[in-house]
Amino acid sequence: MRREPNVSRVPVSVRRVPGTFYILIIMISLASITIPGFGTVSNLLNILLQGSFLAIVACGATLAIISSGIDLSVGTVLSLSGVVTGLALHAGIPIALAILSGVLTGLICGIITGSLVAFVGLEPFIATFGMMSMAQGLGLVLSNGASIPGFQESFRWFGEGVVWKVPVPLIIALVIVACIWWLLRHTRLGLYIYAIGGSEEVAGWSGIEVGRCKLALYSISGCLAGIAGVLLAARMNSGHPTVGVGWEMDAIASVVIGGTPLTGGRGGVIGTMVGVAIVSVLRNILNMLRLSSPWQITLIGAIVVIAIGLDILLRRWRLALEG
Amino acid sequence: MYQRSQQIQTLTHNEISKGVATEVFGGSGSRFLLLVGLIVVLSFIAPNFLSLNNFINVFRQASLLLIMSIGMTLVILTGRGGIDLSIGSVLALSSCMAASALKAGLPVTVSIIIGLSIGALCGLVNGALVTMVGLPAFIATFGMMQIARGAVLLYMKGAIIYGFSPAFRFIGAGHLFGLPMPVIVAGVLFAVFTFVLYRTPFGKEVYAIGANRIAAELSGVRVNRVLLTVYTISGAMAACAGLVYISRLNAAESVIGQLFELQAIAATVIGGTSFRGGEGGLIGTIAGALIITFLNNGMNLLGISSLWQLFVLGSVIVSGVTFDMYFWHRSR
Amino acid sequence: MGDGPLLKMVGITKEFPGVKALKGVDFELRAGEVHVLVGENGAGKSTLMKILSGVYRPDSGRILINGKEVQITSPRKAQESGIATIYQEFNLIPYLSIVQNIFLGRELMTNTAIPRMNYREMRVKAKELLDSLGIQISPDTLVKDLSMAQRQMIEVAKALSLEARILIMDEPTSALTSREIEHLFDIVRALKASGMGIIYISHRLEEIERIGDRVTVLRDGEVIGTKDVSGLSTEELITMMVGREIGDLFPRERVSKGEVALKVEHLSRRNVVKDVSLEVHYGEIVGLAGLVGSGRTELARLIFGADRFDHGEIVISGRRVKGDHNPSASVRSGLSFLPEDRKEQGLCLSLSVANNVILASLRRLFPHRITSPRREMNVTLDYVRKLRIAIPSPFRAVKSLSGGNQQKVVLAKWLCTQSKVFIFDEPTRGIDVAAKAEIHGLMNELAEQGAAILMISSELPEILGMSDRIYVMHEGRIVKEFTRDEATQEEILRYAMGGVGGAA
Amino acid sequence: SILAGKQYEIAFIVKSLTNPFWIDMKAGAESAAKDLNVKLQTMAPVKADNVEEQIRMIEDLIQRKIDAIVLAPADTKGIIPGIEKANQAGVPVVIVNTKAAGGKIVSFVGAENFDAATMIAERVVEKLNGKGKVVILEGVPAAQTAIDRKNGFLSVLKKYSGIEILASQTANFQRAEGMMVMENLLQRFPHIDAVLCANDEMALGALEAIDAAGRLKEMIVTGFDANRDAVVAVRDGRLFLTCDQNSAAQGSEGVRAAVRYLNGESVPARIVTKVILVDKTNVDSYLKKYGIK
Ligand SMILES: Nc1ncnc2c1ncn2[C@@H]1O[C@H](COP(=O)(O)OP(=O)(O)OP(=O)(O)O)[C@@H](O)[C@H]1O
Ligand SMILES: Nc1ncnc2c1ncn2[C@@H]1O[C@H](COP(=O)(O)OP(=O)(O)OP(=O)(O)O)[C@@H](O)[C@H]1O
Ligand SMILES: [Mg+2]
Ligand SMILES: [Mg+2]
Repeated sequence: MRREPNVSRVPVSVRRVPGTFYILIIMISLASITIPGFGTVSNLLNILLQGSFLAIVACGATLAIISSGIDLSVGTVLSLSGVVTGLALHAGIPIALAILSGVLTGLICGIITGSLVAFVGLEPFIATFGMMSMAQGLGLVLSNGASIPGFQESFRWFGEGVVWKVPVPLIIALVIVACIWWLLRHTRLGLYIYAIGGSEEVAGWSGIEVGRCKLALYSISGCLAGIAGVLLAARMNSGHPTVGVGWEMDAIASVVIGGTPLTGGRGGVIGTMVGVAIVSVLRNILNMLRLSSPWQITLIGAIVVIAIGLDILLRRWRLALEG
Repeated sequence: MYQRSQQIQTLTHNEISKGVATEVFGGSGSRFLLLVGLIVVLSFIAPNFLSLNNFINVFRQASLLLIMSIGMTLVILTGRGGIDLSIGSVLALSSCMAASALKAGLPVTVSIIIGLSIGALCGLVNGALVTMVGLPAFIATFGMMQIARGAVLLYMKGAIIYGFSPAFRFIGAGHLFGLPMPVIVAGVLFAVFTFVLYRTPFGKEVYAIGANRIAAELSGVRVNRVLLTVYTISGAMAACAGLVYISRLNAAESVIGQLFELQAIAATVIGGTSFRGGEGGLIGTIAGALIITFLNNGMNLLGISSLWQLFVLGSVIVSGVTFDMYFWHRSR
Repeated sequence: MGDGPLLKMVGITKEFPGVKALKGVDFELRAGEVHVLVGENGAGKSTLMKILSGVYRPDSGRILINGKEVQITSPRKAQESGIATIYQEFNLIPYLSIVQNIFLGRELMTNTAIPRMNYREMRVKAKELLDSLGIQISPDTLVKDLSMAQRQMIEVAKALSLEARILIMDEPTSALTSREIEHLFDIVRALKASGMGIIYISHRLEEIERIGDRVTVLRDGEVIGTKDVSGLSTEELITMMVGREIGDLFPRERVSKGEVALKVEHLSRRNVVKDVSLEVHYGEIVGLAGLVGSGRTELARLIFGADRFDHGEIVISGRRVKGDHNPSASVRSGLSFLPEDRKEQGLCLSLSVANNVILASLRRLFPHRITSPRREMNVTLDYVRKLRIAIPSPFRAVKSLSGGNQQKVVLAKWLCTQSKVFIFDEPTRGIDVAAKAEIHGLMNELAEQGAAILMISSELPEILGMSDRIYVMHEGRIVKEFTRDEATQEEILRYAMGGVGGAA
Repeated sequence: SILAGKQYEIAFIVKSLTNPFWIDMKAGAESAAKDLNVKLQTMAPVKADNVEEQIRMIEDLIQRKIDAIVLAPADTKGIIPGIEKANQAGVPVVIVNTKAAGGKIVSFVGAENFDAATMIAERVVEKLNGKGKVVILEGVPAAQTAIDRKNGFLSVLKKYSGIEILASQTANFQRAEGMMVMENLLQRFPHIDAVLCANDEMALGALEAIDAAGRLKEMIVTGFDANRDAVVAVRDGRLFLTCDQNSAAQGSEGVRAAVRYLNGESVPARIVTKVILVDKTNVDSYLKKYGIK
C-alpha cells in the first residue's frame, strides 16, 4: 500500500520511463516481423510524421493533467486555428503573420480557459468543455461550415517539407516536446504544476501563485493546439473546421497510457510520448493490416487495456518478487 | 452564534430535516437557480417556449440523458479519476442486442432483461478492470468504449433494426397518467437512486470512498465491492437508457450513443459533482441535464443556425456557471 | 534584544460561517523569545496563526511587524515579511522529493544563460539542513515514502530554510518522540539566541516550561491572558485554558485481565517488522513504545490487515486470521485501528462529522440497510458530547474543524464500532489536556468493560500512565517487555534506542 | 489480373461503415472484386467522415505498397494532399461518390449530390404548388455531402417566392437527432408543409417525431439514399420520397475502373451513376431488391 523508500538522484516525478514503453517495443518488434513494409525507414518516418501532431497536442494535455486538471478543448481549438490560418492566407496576409494568427488564436483560447479556471474557479472540465464547444462553433461559423483549401507552397512546407529527409512537423514536434520536458524538469513553472497537482492548497501555502500557474499552463496548452492546427492545415493544404474532432480523447488517452494519472501530481511528457507512439503505431499497424474500422475500433480498445493491464500486473508481480 | 459553552445537546426534527436537505442539495442547489434563470430568459425570447407541451417535450428529451447521468454521477462521486467513458457504446451494444432479441421473436420482458444484463455485464467488466487489475478508470472504460462499439458495429454490420411491437414501443413512446413513459422511467430510477445514495449504507460508502479512499478502506468499507457495484450500475443505466431510446426511435442501429458519455459527464459536472470525488450528488445532476436539454431546445426554437449552435451552447454553459460561482459561491 | 515587540497583532477577529473563531485577539511577540500559545481544541490558535501566515484574511484587526503595519494578503506576502510557518496539518506534497518540498516556492536557480533549477545546490543545502536536524534520509526521497514523524521533521526543515524573523510552530512535536523533541528544542534555543521570534503552539504542557518564555492562553477565540512562564504552575495554566479544574490526566486503574484478545506470533514484513510476538488481554491496556521509525505503526497495520505480512500469525479473539486478512474483515471481527495520520488515513475531510462518525459502524447501526438520519444524529451527538467535540452542527464538514477536534472525530468513529479490540496509534495527537484526560478516562472505561487496547504513543508519560504492560520496539523488533511497575522513562528510552541487547 | 500474373490488392476507403449507404457500396465493390479476382479491403476512418484520418490511411497503404486505391473523400478539398501523396508513390486513385478538387485521379465514379438534391427539391415544390413552409434537416456540419445536399435544396427553394424556409438545422445525419430536432421544431412551428432531410436516417427520425405529434397528415417528408427502412416508409406513404444514388453501383464501378486502369485499359474520366427518385410509383422494385414483401 505504501512506501518503498526511494533513493535516487533525479527528482522522481519526471524520471521514470513508463512500463508501457516495453509494450511499445514489443508491439514494434512483432509488427516488423509480421507485416511487410512496416519495418522500413520510410514507414517509421511516416508514423513519426503522423504522430507529430498528436504529440504536440498531447504535450498541452499533459500539463493540464499533471496539474490535476484536464483540457478538453485541444481538438476543436486545433480545428479553429487551422481555419483562422486558412482565412488569413486567403485574405492575402503574409505567411508569417498568418501562422502567427493561427497560433495566437490557440493562445487566446488557452488564456480564456486558463482565466476561467484560475480566477473564476471553474472546474477545468467545465471551462474546457465550454471552450471545446465554442471553438468548434466558431470554426464552423468562420469557415461557413466548409473547408478552406489551397495554400501557397511556402506555407505547405510546414506540413509537408523535409529537412534531410526528416519531415518538418516532426522537427517542430521534437523541439516542442523538448521544451515542455525542459519546462517540467528544470523550471519553476514546471515544478509548480506538479505541486498544484499534488495539492493545490499546500502549493498556495508555500507561496506559489496557483492562479498564475494555471493560467500559464492552459495558455501553453492552447498555444500548442494552435501550432498543431497550423501545421495540420499546412499538411492537409486546407483548414477544416472539424478536423480535430475527438483529438482531445486521443491526447488524454496518450497521457494516461504514458503513466500520468488523471489525479495529477506526477507523470511527465516522456511518458506521454510513449503513449502517443503507442496510439500512432497501433493505428499504422491496423491500417497496414487493412482492417475495417469496426475491427480497428475494437482492437484499439482491447490492446490499450491489455497493454496497460499487463504493465500493472507485471509491476505488481515484480514488487512481490523483490519483497 | 455558536459558543463552546452551548454544546449541542439534541437536534430537533426540523434541524435534522434542514441538515439532510443541505447535505442532499449540497453545493448544487444554486445550479437550480441557473436553470430557472435559463428558463425565464428563454420564455421571453424563444417563441412557443413557455407551453406545457414544450416542457413535456423537453423533459422527455432530457430523460435519456438523466438516466445515463445517474450512473455517471455515482462513478464520478467515487473520485480518484473515476469516470465511465463507455456508456455511449454500452448503450448501443445492449440496445442492439435487445433489439435483435426482439426481432428474433423473444418476448419483450426477456429482451429487456437481455439488454439490461449486457449493459450490467459491461459495467461489471469495467469495475473488475478498475478494482482487480488496477487500471485507471479512464483506460478501462476507454477500452470498453472501443470494444463495445466495435462489437456492435461488427454484430450489426451497419444494418438497422426497424419497427418494434407496440408492447415494446410503450416504454419509449407510450404515456402513463398523461406523462411520457421516458419521463416516468427516468423519474422512478432517479427516485430510487437518490434514495440509495442518501439513505443506505451503500450510498454513504460511495461518498466516503470519493472523499478519501484510504480512510474508507481503513474504516472497513469494502472499497472494491462498492466500486464494482457502481460501475455495474452505470452500465445498467446506459442499457436502460438505450432501451428507452430505441423504443422511442422505433429503430436500433450501431451508431447510436456516440458522444453521449461527454454529455452525461457534462450534465453531472455542470450539476455540481466534482472530479475530486465525494462532492455533489444526484440532485444537481437533474439541473445539469435539464440545463443542457433546455439550451438545445431553446436554440432549435430560436432557429439559431446549426453553425452557431455549438458556440452558443459553450458560451452559455461557461458564462452561466461563472455567474453561479461569482454570485453564489463567492458570496458565502 | 530589540526594544519594541517584533510582532504585534491587534484586535484580530475572524468569523467562519456559523463560528466566531477569533473575537478581537491581541498578541505580541518579542525578538528572541519563544511565545507559547495554548488553549483548548478549537480555541482559535491555528486560525490566528493562519492569519499571520496569509492563509486567511482577518475580518478586522491590524498586524504590525517592528512597529510598521503590514498587509499580509497571501502566504507569499507572509514569507516576504519574514514569517515562516510549520502548519499543524501537513504542508508537504507527497509526490515531490524532500528537496523539492523544502525549497518549494523559493527554488535556487543557476546563473547560466538559460536559468534552470539548481538541484545540485539545493540538494547540498537540504542535506546540511537535514544533518543539522539529525535526519538521515536522502534528500531525494519522495515525501510520500516518509513516516509521519519524518514528515514533521521535514516541515521543520522547510520552515528553517526560510531563515525568517518570525517562526510559527503549530504543534511541531505532536508526532515526535523524545529524542527528536530534544533535537528540536536544541534548534529552537539556537534560533532564539539568534534573535528570532518564535510562536510555539503545543498541547504538551511540560514542553512549555522547558522551552517557553511567555505563554498566552486563548479560549473561545479570546485571549484569557499572557503570563511569564517562570513561576506559572501547570494547574494555574490549565485553569486558564479550560476554566475549570480537570481530573487526573492518567486515571489508569487496575482491572483483572481476562482471556487473550489479540495474539501475534513471529510476525514479519520485509525489513520493517521482524519476528514480533505479543499478546493483549481483554481488560488490558498495553503500551507500545519506540522511537520514530521503529516499526510500531507498521506492526499495527499488519495486525489490522492494511498491509500484508510475510510470515507469522495473528489470532484475534481466538480466531486465526488467514490470507484474506483485510481491514473490512478486521472491522467485522471486532478489531478497530485508529491510524496516526488523520488527514490521509483517518477522515473523509469533505464529509460531515456525522458521516465520518458512523462510517465504520454502518452495518451495525443499520442492519436493514436503510439509514435513518435521526439515528445517525443521535449516535453522533452521543459521541460529540462524550468527547466534547466542539461543532455547531453534526452536518458540518470535518475539514472545517480544528485539528484536535478532527482527531476526536476519528476517535468517535472507532468508539462507535463498539469493538472489543482496539489499536490506537497516537490517539491523543493534538488533543488538549482536558480532552486528553477525558479520552484517557474513556480508554479506562473501555478496559473496564473488558476491551483490549494496544496503544502506540510517542509520549512516554502517556505510555507510562496508561499502560498495564509496555512493549518497546527497536528497529522492527520487540526488544523488551515491561510490567507497569518496572517501567521508567529512562529504562524505556534505553531500550528504545537500542542501548541494550539490540544492534545499536 | 490473370494477365498480370498476380492478384491485385486494392483498398477501398469510404467515409464510414456505420451507415447502410456505405455498407451497400461496400457490398457492390466486393462483388465486383470477386468477379475480377481482386483482393479488396474496405476501410473507413474510426471517426466517421474524418478526412485527416483518410489521409493517414492513404499514407499507410502506400507504405504497404498497395496496387490501387478507390476512395470516397470525406472532404472534396481536404483530401487533395492524400491523393497527391498517392500520385507521388505511383498508386492510382479512383474517386467515388464525392468529388476531389485536385490531384491526379483515374476517374470519378458517382452521381452529383448537388444535382440529386435539386431534383428532390423540385419535386417538393411541385407537390406544394410552389407555396409552403419548409424545414431543412442538414447533415454533419462541414461534411462535403451535407454541404452539397443543403446547397442543392437551397438553390431550388430560393427560386420560389412562395416557399418560406422556416428553419435549417443540423441533425448530424443521425436518426435520433433527427427526431429530437424535429420535436423541438414541431413545438416552434404550428404549421409545416415539408421537411427536406439530407439523408434517410434523419428523415426517419423526424417521421417518428411527427407521427408522435399526430401531424403526419400535415406535411411531406423527404429522405436521401433509399435505404431499406426508407423504402418501407415510402411504401407505407409516410415518406414522400427518397433518392437512390445506386451506391452499390458506385462501389462496383469504382473497383472496375481501378482494375481496368491497372490492366492498361483506358478509363473514362467521369463515370456517371444515375440518380433515381424513389416514390410510391417505383417503390416496388426496391422492395423486391431488399426482399421485402
Ligand atoms: N475553514 C474553516 N471553516 C469553518 N470553520 C473553521 C475553519 N477553520 C477553523 N474553523 C473553526 O474555527 C475554530 C478555531 O479553530 P482552530 O483551528 O483555530 O483551533 P485550534 O485552537 O487550532 O484548535 P486545535 O488545538 O484543535 O488545533 C474552530 O471552531 C473551528 O471549527
Ligand atoms: N510512509 C513511509 N514510507 C516509507 N517508509 C516508512 C514510512 N513510514 C515508516 N517507514 C519506515 O518504516 C519503518 C517503520 O516505520 P513505522 O511508521 O512503522 O514506525 P513508527 O514506530 O510508527 O514510527 P513513527 O513515529 O515514525 O510513526 C521505518 O524504517 C521507517 O523509516
Ligand atoms: Mg490547531
Ligand atoms: Mg507511527
